Amino acid sequence: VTHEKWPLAAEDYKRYGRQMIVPNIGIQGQLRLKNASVLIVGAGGLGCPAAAYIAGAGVGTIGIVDGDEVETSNLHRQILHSTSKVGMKKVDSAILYLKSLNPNLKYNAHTSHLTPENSQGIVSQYDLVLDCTDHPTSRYLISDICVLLQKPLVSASALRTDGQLIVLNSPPLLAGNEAGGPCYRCVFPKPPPAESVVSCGDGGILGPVVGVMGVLQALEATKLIASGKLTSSGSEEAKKDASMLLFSTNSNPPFRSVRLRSRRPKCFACSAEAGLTLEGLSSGSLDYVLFCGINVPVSIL
Amino acid sequence: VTHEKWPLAAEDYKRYGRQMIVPNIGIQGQLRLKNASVLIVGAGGLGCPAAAYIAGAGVGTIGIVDGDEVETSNLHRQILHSTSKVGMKKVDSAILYLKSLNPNLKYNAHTSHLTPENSQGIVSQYDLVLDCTDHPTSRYLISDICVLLQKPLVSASALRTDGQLIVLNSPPLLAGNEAGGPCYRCVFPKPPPAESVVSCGDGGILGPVVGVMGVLQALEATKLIASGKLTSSGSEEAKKDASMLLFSTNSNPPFRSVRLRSRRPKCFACSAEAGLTLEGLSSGSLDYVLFCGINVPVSIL
Amino acid sequence: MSSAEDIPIIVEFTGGLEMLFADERKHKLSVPAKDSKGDAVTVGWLVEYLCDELMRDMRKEMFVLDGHVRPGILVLINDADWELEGEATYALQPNDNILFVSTLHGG
Amino acid sequence: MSSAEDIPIIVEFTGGLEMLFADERKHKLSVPAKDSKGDAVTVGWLVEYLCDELMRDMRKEMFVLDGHVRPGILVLINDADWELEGEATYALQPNDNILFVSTLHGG
Ligand SMILES: [Zn+2]
Ligand SMILES: [Zn+2]
Repeated sequence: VTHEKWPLAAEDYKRYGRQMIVPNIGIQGQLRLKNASVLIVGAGGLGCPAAAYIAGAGVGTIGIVDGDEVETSNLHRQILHSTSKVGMKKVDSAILYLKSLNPNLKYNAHTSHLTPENSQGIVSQYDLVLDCTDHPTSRYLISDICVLLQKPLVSASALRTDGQLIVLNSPPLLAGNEAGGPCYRCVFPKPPPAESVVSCGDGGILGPVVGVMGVLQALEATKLIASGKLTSSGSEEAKKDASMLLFSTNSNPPFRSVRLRSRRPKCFACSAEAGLTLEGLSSGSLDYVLFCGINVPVSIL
Repeated sequence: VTHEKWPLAAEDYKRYGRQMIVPNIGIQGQLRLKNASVLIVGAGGLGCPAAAYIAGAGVGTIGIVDGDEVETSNLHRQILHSTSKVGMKKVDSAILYLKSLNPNLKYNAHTSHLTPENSQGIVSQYDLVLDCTDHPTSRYLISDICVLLQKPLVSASALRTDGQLIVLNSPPLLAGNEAGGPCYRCVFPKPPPAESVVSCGDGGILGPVVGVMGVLQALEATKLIASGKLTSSGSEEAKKDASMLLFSTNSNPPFRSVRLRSRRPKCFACSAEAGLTLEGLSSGSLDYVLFCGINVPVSIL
Repeated sequence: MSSAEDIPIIVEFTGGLEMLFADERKHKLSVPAKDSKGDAVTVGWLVEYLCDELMRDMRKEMFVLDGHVRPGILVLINDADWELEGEATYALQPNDNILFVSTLHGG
Repeated sequence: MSSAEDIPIIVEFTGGLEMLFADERKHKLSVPAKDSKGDAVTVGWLVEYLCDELMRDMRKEMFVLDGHVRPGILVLINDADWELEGEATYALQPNDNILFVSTLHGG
């Protein structure tokens, strides 16, 4: 909380005025957004819309991690990139767009993929992480480092006509504290068989389907930050079960919220019996590729 | 249906490949998208994301109608514009962005607001209309012209933390045919009292809330076009009740689908007893401003 | 069972209408099964009841106008437009969900 | 009522799992109230039943591995994680909704 009379710049009142008058945001919420830092892992179909709305909302520091380059086949759904940027690093392309939308924020480019070795150095710089990646290996890695560094995690995924969204490790309490939110391993203790894993490249994806999920990630991030629930001290509410939002374009109703378990008593990452350590993770003793099996989809599921 | 061996350009297979392999799209769906034309009325918080994903998906002709200019207070949610475009016509700004995302489409700029006088000339050029506007007067006008010209209408709205989405006049059968989808007047025969109408400017809006609704409009449009249901002949399925999607960020569950009525037997626009005609509408004998009352919000609802 | 029995229902407000009801979106209510004349209570009865008993806001006209739910408010009975269910004459059943939605116009 | 009575349930598949079940997302089923031993049927029983009776696809291992629902599939009983409800031992009730969701990884 700042005690200045005009804690925001004059332009900020104009730029963010329409969201500051929304109940639950206000000046307090806008200041929290300004002082917050968000890491977006993946600048693809989820990361593009998520980044646009997070920058629009005025989150002070935005980091983006991705090692890939823009391809023509991305453009139907990865709307921050453009035809003239094919071949450019996705992170650089995305930041060019974001700067033109909102030049008043700090943007950090992380132009290689997240790995067990670099994840601590990168994730420790941020308050909140968005998992916008597209493989189980990265999903377990991101969840693990978020548990170790006590960062809440907004995770989404999409394939074909379906999408899923879940807020993990929120509140981000120390491993062993049962009042913390469940992690990815609590919900999915074992990885799926490698032959059941299909990427958007192989299975296809409708642009607006992954787009909706990415925008919803931005919304969850905005709500967590503006309400002061980023840290454990900010989340004083009664413990709620985690929930997952399911979206199926062709189902009726298309959206469905389901209730998930809380932290798993024997979770490898977040329980009192956790075998996960920063040292183990960064030394590479956790082989996420081996854990998840080989990555050669031989099946359509 | 085309009978050429390679009905799409070589680049199209690359650009749209990820959506063409989605079940229900395929080459057939992609060709329908290519041959379709969509009119987006309003280049604001709904129209921006809707236009991005519709252009990404490869809809052959995209028209945008808006008389406004970009303001700094738009940028937190109107993500196609950018800081350097403040003062530019929103339509021109949006089309600049869309051309850089997908240069292979035809874009039409309609740089004044839709009026009873110009609506027939504009709407008649398109197959499908998206209502991305922000006032009851335009919502009744757009619905009326869509009924008269037999165009399906994907209508969305948002305010503060809530959003609503409804597909109207689908299938777009002639007035009096009860198998047609309901129009806006079937659902809302009387306009709300003027003092109950609040704009996003006055009531505030979270960017990702209106963003989600706009992306969902693009999804409904893509589905309608790709499935061949744009015209009455394409919609041979059993008549279903219309439904409305409600979104409330702070409700649990946040999304809810509700079942609406079918065409209203005495609807002023779409029933056998309709008093609405193209001549009446374009001559200005329907005063939408008078119908909806004065536009001076004196209340917060 | 006696005619004085109450029936539990859920009443919800969204689209901004919740502001008229102490900013609460979801209200678990218990209403009498019969009205003062001994007839089963209807949604029409409920609207009056909400206006008189639940609403503290003075702007009644933002909810009811000329004796009817004001234009621009959709009433949903168990997620279906009340016009599909008999409108105001629908007799309340135990555990019914009655949702009032104010139409939004922003974009 | 006789122990041979059937109970109606709804079984749904999403996230791509529907492809294993004739591309149908929603199945209205009628299952026996008791298994061959006379015990109330459970979700565990249902999984086997679906594999044997409903699934025409040969890739059983995409649904069941080593006698359990394969990793990467969430089972929801009336929209709650089955781990909150006793997992495979949960006894089916009339009108239960059992949802199988394959986790997605794309982005
Ligand atoms: Zn855990
Ligand atoms: Zn009508």
